[in-house]
Parts: sequence; C-alpha cells; structure tokens
Amino acid sequence: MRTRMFLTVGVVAVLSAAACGSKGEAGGGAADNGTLVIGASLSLTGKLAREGILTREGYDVCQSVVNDKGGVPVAGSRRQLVIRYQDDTSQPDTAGQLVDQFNDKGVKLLLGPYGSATTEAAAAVVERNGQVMADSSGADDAIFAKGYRQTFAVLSPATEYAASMVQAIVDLADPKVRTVAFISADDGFSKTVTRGGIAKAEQLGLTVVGEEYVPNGTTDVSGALTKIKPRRPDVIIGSVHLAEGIAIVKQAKELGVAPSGGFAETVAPPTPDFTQALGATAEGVLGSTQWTPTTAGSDKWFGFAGDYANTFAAKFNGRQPEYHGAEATAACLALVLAVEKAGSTDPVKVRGALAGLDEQTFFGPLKFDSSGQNRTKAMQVVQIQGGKPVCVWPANASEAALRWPATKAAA
Amino acid sequence: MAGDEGGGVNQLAQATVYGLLQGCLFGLVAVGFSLVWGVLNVVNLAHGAFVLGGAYLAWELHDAFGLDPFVSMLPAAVVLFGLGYAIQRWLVNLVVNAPIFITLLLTFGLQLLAVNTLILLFTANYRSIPTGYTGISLVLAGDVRVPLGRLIAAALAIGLTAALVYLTRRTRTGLAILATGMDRGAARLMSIKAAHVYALTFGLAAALAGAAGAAVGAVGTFSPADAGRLTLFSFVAAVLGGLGNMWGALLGGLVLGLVESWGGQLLPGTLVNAVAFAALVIVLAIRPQGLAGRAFYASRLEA
Amino acid sequence: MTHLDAAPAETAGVPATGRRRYWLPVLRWEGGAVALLAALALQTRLYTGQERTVTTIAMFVALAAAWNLIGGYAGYACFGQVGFFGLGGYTAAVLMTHGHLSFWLALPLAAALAGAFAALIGWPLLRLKGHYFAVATLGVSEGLREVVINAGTLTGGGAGITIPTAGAGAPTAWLGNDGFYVLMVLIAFATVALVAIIARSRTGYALRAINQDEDAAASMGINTTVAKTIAFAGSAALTGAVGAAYAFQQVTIFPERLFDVDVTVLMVVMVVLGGAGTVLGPVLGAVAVAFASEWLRQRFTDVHSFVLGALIIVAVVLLPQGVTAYARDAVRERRLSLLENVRRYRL
Amino acid sequence: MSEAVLSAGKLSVRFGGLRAVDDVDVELYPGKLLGVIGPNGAGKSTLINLLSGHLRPTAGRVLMAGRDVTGARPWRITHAGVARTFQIVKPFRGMTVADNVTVAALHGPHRQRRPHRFVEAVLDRVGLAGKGALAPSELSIADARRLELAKALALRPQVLLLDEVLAGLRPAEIGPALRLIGGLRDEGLAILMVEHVIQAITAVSDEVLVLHHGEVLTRGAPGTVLSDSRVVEAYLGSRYAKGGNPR
Repeated sequence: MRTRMFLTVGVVAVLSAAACGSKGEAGGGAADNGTLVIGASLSLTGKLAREGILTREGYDVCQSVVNDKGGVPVAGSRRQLVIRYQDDTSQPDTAGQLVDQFNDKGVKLLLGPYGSATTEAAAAVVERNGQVMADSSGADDAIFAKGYRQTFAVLSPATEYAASMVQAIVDLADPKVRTVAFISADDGFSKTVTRGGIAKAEQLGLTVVGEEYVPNGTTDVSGALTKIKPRRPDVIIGSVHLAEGIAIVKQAKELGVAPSGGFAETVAPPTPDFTQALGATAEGVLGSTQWTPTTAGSDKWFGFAGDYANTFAAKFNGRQPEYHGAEATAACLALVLAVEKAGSTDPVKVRGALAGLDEQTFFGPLKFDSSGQNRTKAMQVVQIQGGKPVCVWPANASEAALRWPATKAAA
Repeated sequence: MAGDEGGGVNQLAQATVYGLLQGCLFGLVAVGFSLVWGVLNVVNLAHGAFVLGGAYLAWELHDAFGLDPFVSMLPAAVVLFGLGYAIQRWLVNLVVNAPIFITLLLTFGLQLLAVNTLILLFTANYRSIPTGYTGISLVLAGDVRVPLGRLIAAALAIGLTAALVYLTRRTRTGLAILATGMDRGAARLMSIKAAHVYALTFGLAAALAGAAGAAVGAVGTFSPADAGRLTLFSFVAAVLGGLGNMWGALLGGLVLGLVESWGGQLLPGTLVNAVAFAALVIVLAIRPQGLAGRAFYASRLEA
Repeated sequence: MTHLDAAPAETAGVPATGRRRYWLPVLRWEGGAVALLAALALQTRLYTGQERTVTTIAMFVALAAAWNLIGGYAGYACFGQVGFFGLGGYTAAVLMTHGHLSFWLALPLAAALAGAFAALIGWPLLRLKGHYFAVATLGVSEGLREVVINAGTLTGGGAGITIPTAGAGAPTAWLGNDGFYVLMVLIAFATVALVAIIARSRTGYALRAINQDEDAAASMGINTTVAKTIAFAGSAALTGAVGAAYAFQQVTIFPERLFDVDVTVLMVVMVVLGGAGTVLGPVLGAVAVAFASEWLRQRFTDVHSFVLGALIIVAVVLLPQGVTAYARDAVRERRLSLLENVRRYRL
Repeated sequence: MSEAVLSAGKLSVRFGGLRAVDDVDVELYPGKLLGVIGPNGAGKSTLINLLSGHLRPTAGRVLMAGRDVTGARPWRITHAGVARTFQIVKPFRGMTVADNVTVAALHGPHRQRRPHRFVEAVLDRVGLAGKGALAPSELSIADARRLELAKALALRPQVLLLDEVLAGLRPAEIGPALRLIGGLRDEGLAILMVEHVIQAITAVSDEVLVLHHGEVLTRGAPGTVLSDSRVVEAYLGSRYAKGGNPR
C-alpha cells in the first residue's frame, strides 16, 4: 500500500518537476538588454553532423563580424547579435520541437537547420508560431510549394543544382556533348535535383541515356555504373552527397567507366574532402555550388566574396570557407539586413522587410519571390583544376576556362 | 543487337567479379563479429566502430609516415587488440552472464562512445586513403575489370580467415577459446581462465576489425557515420554464414556481396538493400543455422 | 528435515498464496488515475515547447510499454519494433492522404495492420530465439523501410509524405499542440493499462512462463505459439497506433525517422533500465531516459551522445536488473549495495 | 486388469546414427506405477521426452486414452492428460512459488476459475504449505523438486511422468517423497517414474522396465528384474554379474 502511494506520488512529482523545471527561462530570451537573440537548431550530431557543423561556422562568422562592427543597428541603437544553438541530432521531429522551444523563450527570429528534411519540419512549426526563419541550406522546392510565408531561403533552389551544370556544359564544352546519364541518390532533395537536371538537358536538346537511383549515403555505386557503362554517355551527372559522389568517381575508375566528356556532381566536388579522398582522380570533375570566393556582389558587412573568404580563414586557422559556411552567413546576413530595414525585432515587421529585401551581398543578390525562394541568384559551376575547385561558369564569376574533355584534364 | 547481348553477359560477369571482391571485404569485416557472437554469445554493436578505428589508424599512419594501408593492417590490429582485450576484461565481463538485452545495451553504449570519440578526434569528414594503385585494374575478357586494390583486400581477407581458423583449431589458445565457447563450466574444470580467454577472444575480434578497417580505408570511403552500416553488414554476413563459423562468415560476406551486386543489375538500384534484408530474413526463417551447414554452436539456437 | 524448516525467517509469516506478488511492482488503478489527471493538469502549466517535450515523453512511455509486452514479458528481444511504428505511421499517412480517411479511422486501421503484419511474420520468426529473433526482426524493419522508400507513388519515397491538415483537402484538421498532448497522454495510459491487464491475465502468466523456460511452459499446457503471437501482434498493434499518432502530429514524415533503429534502441534502453517485465518499469525508464537525453542535449550541445553512451554503460553495469527490481530487492532484502549488483552477472 | 490409459508401441528415435530409444513399448495403467531404470545414457529421459511431446519419435505410436498423440506438440499432450517433471528442475524464476503453480492451474486441461484455493491445496499436498510467496531460488533442493511435482499435479493429469524426482535428495528426504508418490498412485494416477536409485524405485513400482543402450533389456516385477544377471551386468559391468544381487 505504501509502495503504491510512493510510486504515485513519485510519478506526479516527476511530472510536476517537468512543469517547473524550465519555467524560469521562458520569455527571457529576446529581452531588450542590448542584444538581438537568434535561435538556430542545427545538426551537431547524427548523420548530418558534418554539414551541420560547417553551417554553424558560417553563423559564427556572421555573429563575430556583425558584433565587431558594433552590432545590428535597430532604430537608432545597436544590438549585439547572440545566436543560440540547439542540436536537432539530424532528426526532423527534434528540429520541429526545438523551434517550439525557442518560441517558448520568446525567440522569434530563427536561422535554418542543415538539410531539407529538418528544414521542412522546422518551417511547418515556424509557420504555426508566427516566427521568421532564414533558411541557409534547405533547398528542396517541396518546402516552398506549401505556401509557407515565414520561411525565406537565401540559396538557389534544388532544381538549379544539376541544371546549372547542364547549362554550363552546353555553353562551354567543346567538342559538343550529346548524351548524359544521371546517377541520383534516392532522398527527396536529390530526386528534385535530378528532375531539374533532366528537364534542363531535354530542353537543351541532350539525350538522357541513363537514370539510375542509389540508396542515400551508400559508398557502393558499382551497380549503377555497370549498368550505365555500355550506354557510353558523354557525361555522367551525379545528383548526390559526398559519400556517393566520391564513390562514383572512384569506382568508375576501377570499373573502367570513362565517359568521353567527364563527370559532373552536385554538392560533393566543392568540398575539400572530395579532392582529399580522391587525390588525382578528382581532377577535371565538375561541380555545382551556391557560392565561390569569386561570386559577384558585395555588402557593407562582409565586402566582396574574396573578403569574406579571408575573414573566414582568419577565424578558422587559415581554412578556406566552403559554400556551406557562406550560405549560412548569408542567411544570418539576410536577417540582420531585414532587422535593420524594419528598425525592429518584431517578427511581423522583420517578415515584411525580408519579403521586400533586394540587396547585393558577398553571396550574390538576396531577393525573395512570393514562395520565399531566392531565384535571382545563379548557381555556379566549378571544376577541379590542379587539386582545387575553380569557378568556370557563369562568365561574370569564372576564374578559369573549362578544360574539356574533363577526363583529359586529369592527364 | 549482338553487341548488346554481349554487353549483358559482360555486365553480369562484371557484377559477379565486383560482388565477390566486395563480398570478401564484407566477410573480413564480419569474421570478428561472428567470433565474438559465437564464443561469448555477445552481439557487439560497437563492431563497426572498431572497424572504423582501424581505418582511421591506417589513415593517420599513411598521413604521417606514408605507410601503405595494407601494411597498416598490422599496427591497426595490434592497437585494436589491446583495446578490445581491455574492454572485455574490465567492462563486458562484468555483465557477460546477464540476459541478452543487457549485453546489447552495453555494446550500444560503447558504440555511442566510440563513434562520438571518432567524431571528436577526426571530425565527421569523409576520408579515403589515396594509394598508388587505386583505380588500377586488371582487364579480363569482355572489358571486365578486376580492381587491384580490392583484389589485394580480398586475398588478405581469405588469408586472415584461414589464419584465424588455424589459430582456433590448431593452437592451445585457440582451442581454449573454442572450448570456452562450447561449455564454460567444463572449460573452467580444465583450468582455463575464462575471464582471460574471453578477453583474448574479444581482443582477437577487435584486431580483425582493425585489420578490416585498414582494408576498408584502402579501397573505399569512410566516416564515423558508417559505424552502424558496417555493424549491420557484419550482422547479415555472420547470420548468413552461421554463427561463430569463421569460414561461414566469409561465405556470408560473399553471398551478401553477390546478392547486392546482382540485385543491383536486375532491379532498380534502390532495392538492393531491401533484397539483402529479405535474404537475411528468409535464411533465418528457413535455415537459422546459416548457409554454411551446421552452426558451430547449434545448441544456442533452440534452447 | 531441518533443511525444510530453514525457510528465511523474514518470509515465514507470509501466507501461502499471499497477495504479495514479488515479481510485480504494484500500481493500482487509483494510482494510474491520479497520474493521468496529474499529466492532464500539467498541460495548463506548460509552454508550447515544453508541451511538445512532454508529448514526446508520453509517446516513449507508450512505445516502451508496448515493447515490454514482447521483450519484457515474453522475453523475445524484438529489435525491429520501430518497423511497426513506421508501418503504423505510414499506414495512417497513406490512408489520410490518398484515401481521405479520417484520422480517427486511420488510427485503429494502422494499429490493426501493424498487428496483423506482426502475426504474419511471427509465425516463422517466433520460432527463433535470442539474438536470432533480434536480428530477424531487425531485418524485417530495415526491409520495410526500403519498401517504403521504393513505393514512391504511395509513400512519397525518400522525399517523405505530407498529410493534408488544413483546408478542404484535410480529412481531419490538425489537432494542435494541445490536442496531440492529450492524445499522446491518453495513448500512453491506455497502452500501459492494456499491458498491465494482459500481464495479469492468463496470457500474462503464459508469457512470463515462456520467458523463463519455453519447454516447461509447454508442459504446463501453454500453447506457446499462440501466446507468443498474441504478445507480438499486441505489441505491434500498440506500437502501430503510436506511430499513426506520431505521423499525424509531424504532418510530414520521412522513412529515415519512421524506421530509425535508434527508436528501437531507445525503447529497449527504457524498458531494461526501468525494469523489464514489470508494469511500472517502462514508464519510469521512459520518463527518466527521455528527460536525461533532453537535458543532456540542452546542456552539452556537442557531446551529449557521448555522455549518453557513458551513462548507458554505467547504468547497465550498476543496475543490470533495472531500477524497479533493484528497488524491490533493496526494500525486500535491505540490500542497497550497487557493488553486489555488479557481482550478479559478472564472469 | 483395466485398460491402459497411455500406451506407446515400438517407439524409436535416432539422433544421427545413434539409436537413443529403440523399439520400446510402454503401457501405463491407472493406479499403477511403472519404474524405468537403466545406467546413464540408457535413454530414460529420452523416453519421457518422447511421451511428453518434447521429442518427435522417428518411429512408433503413442496413444493417450485411445487418441493418437504421436508427434503432437507438448501442450497438446498436456491437454490430453499427461503431466511431467524435468530431471533438471525448471521453475519459472521470475515468479513466486504460488504463481508457478498458478500457471498450471490456468493453462492445464482443467482450467481453474478460482486458482487461489486450488493452488494452496496443491502446495499443501506436496508439502510446500506456507512457501507460496517465496521465490524459487529461495527453495531447498527438496522443495524445488516438490515445486516441480506441484506444477505437474496442478494440471490434474491422468498420467504422470516423473524424471528422477529423487535426485539430489538426502536419505531422510527420500522416504516422505516416496510416500507421496505412492499416495498419488493409490488415488488412481498412472505413473511412469524414471530413477537412477534402484532400491528406491523397487519399493513403489508395480512393474520395472530396464533400458540399456536405448533398448528394453528386461521388464517385469521388481524382484524378478533385479535378480536378472543382465541387469547387474549393465549396471556394474560383467565382472560383478555372478556375484549375486545388488543391494
């Protein structure tokens, strides 16, 4: 009898403790004590940890640069930027829960998580709570097809990732390319990318001779390559992440799959891991990226893209930024610019300012359409030349000519 | 049209060759896992993390001294042996007699610790050890390629498995391990010190995992996030081959490699994993003792 | 004869079939009702984010209690339990999206499908024991995920599926954070109560007997196949119902999460640390583990998984029999030493 | 003589090449006790496993109350009225002594609606009165054997198969145990009792069957069987065969 009572009381006590535990914190987040608090749920652990941490670096650069220059001007005063991080462990449901927790604490302005799934989950909650989110990496068009009004993505949409490379190859490659094959991961983002790429290829008169899907995150794509080999495509385009991207190039060499033109892959080639892991084999591979240090445009906080690269390198022991860092900084910048323009931290006003934003920045133009996507900005295409990704397309940002056929560039 | 047909045959031949090579690697990854499961009745969920430990060691040795990853198999094995011995002797032995949930949970905790330690030490970046022979392939008839790196890895996998079988069947220590696996009480009567033998077994399995990791690093790509996948492969290969049966683990790896490779040719590529899991469940339902005939410790199957 | 009389003095006075059930920590219905009221009353005091956290905890209470039926009582370590969670979630999502079925119909259908599926695979798989059963069920759940990924037209594949929750296309309007709080709490209590009822029924006796010794259980006239299948299907159906509620709460669901093996592991951790085969154990385990991991995530943003791993190891070594059993023995035998605990299963 | 309640004809089972039980006939009658003896490895426990359904015979038939139960699952055979004990006791460890017996009361062929009373009575009968709330691990060896018997009796069987219920008991404990078993027989139970201790079994047996290498060496009244030189030889080896009766 006593045990029962003890247990019952225990359960009640535990639950009540839950109620009171964090009550004190609530509401104190965005207080007017000279700071501007922005929340960010990020994948610091779990399968997206690598990219999540790169994204945090970009947010950190934004915070330190803005604060070094005196903070965010809000209606005559200057506020120090404070970014609060929470780990969503790469899980969409946790990301959504964290957005609600930020809301409890009065944090209305948010920076996006890494990845499309987590961003999608967060965006739904942001919408319900009337918060405002600047999305740095969730590029899947599906997120923006839902009529959300509170989420703004600084980056070019997913459909552009492969399409930009198709365009670059058609524009620049000589001898001309006639056939392409696609190898795609099977997650939503990659499939959207592939769909965009295929549409572009067909529009530009190329023949798509293969369309193979592989499990997301696999390190073995030999099956897809073996199937594609006899169809002899001029170019193999991978709509992939890093693991599959490395595997395509590595295993194609092993299996003697040698397209006459070369390889092009989204996302993977611009990251240093790609060249590090592949060594000389990486030479000549094309990649698409949201940003390079030669991106056109500048702003008052970060200057030109090259200046941003220097700032970033100075903060992280000389390491050059990847596009993950730049797009994160750009998302933060969008919020800073919007707050300044609105002259307020009120989410309704900040939302209005974001919707009307039209600024040139180190990341290129920041201007959102009615769905919240940034379509004015172009993707850039890089090629690995001499062990480094260099921008080859579009013309206003290119550092070097495209070497073609890319497979010959290796030799 | 005739060319097309030839292409189909070549394609299948290529898939077979690649599947077999890949299968040997799976087998090498799985053999230590199978050993621990068979002898200690412990399913080591941290096995994949041990493999990665070997891969990172090989990477560091290559980075610092330019050591070939296949040469690094030895130091990787030695380091992992020490680690494995210590973990079993002073940690897993504490709960080794508990119900299976307990040992599963313990190794799950170990896996969390190990993977996060790897992330802290080496970051979550993808790595691959660049070697001179990456991409060099022997060309057979019909343009079927045999990648040199994978061929070496496969040969070493077979060699190591043979060595392990020799060790367990022909040496005093090996026989002590087998005896303890079959009947702990009886082993104690023969004055075999179970705590030590258990630790030896776990250490040996960790050493094999380390060696396998170096091979994985030489031919493929790895990051801490792969730990779970590697453990899962070991699971499947060990079960397909028959618990605690070392040649069986290699056979299970080969079957897995072939199923994935052929499945990838005949079906949409994304169904490959589904096929592998279907094979696993069907084998368990029909032949729980594994494909390699009698399981070494059949008595565990149906109490 | 002296030996026969040497029963421990402490227990000598207990009547032969006295009501003391030493294996079952007691939780009377009054206690449950009080806790339910407390949980519902708690809602008024929570902010949205906290409310969601408690909703998640309630969900894990339900999941742990459901797993306890097959894993704790019957002793079959199902490592593919998340497969039923995903199956329930996707069934509900597909029925609501493509079939425009009301959530209140989709939920029981999802539970029924998960249960039926479990009964079907249970027929061959429940003959396996120990790790073999664990691996086979793990294989089933991983396979289910692959099927969901590949059945893109129905499930949306890797891109996920979004249940229509607003406007004319919505079969049932989204319940809101408050609504889902109440729903999950009710599901949690219903699950715990159902499992408690089964545990005390004739079937419950059968399951505990099977857990200890299947041959001896069969000699007691227990149709072991039927008993195990009931436990497996029941556990799966309850898990499927939770999955359906979760899917509706999330609106957009992805195969990676709905079939995430970590969810299974969490269930096992909660049940084992709380006390397998007890009514209250999974509840305590779920609340404690969910709180601990939430707290760790907030305090140790970078290394919380690391700390969680270390805590699991320490807990497993020090409390291998679970908190409930430890507390019971501590009270019963006045033994509190954790060191003695460690000796229990060591070599 | 009344009709046999359980009869098994030409039972055989092989494990690989080994004939563990070879061509054995068994008939059990209400109120009679058949003692089965034989050296280690003679196939005694295997015989019980065949009758209880824990092993499937390779050849032969088992009839229970006229119904063919050959190869039936153990729980079906239990429901046909056969109860058994295990040589190595198999209590349900997580449960109290009383709950152990309750399992049988709830699942046996005669399902008890009010098990409490019934279980108490069964415990009382085997001499475990007052120990219902204990854990099986707290029982002495003798009490653990009693629990094993209580679980079988709670099924209210017609046939009882006892696998070395006296093993591990001290001499002083054997007497009461035999009286209990004799009492059960006198109430009309058909009992098959496997035992290693010869002198104990002769006291209660109506018939003795000697197994050797899986075959029936001899069978008959206890006195006749024990004077059979082949039995002595099987137990003690040929050197002692001419030396006369074993004690």
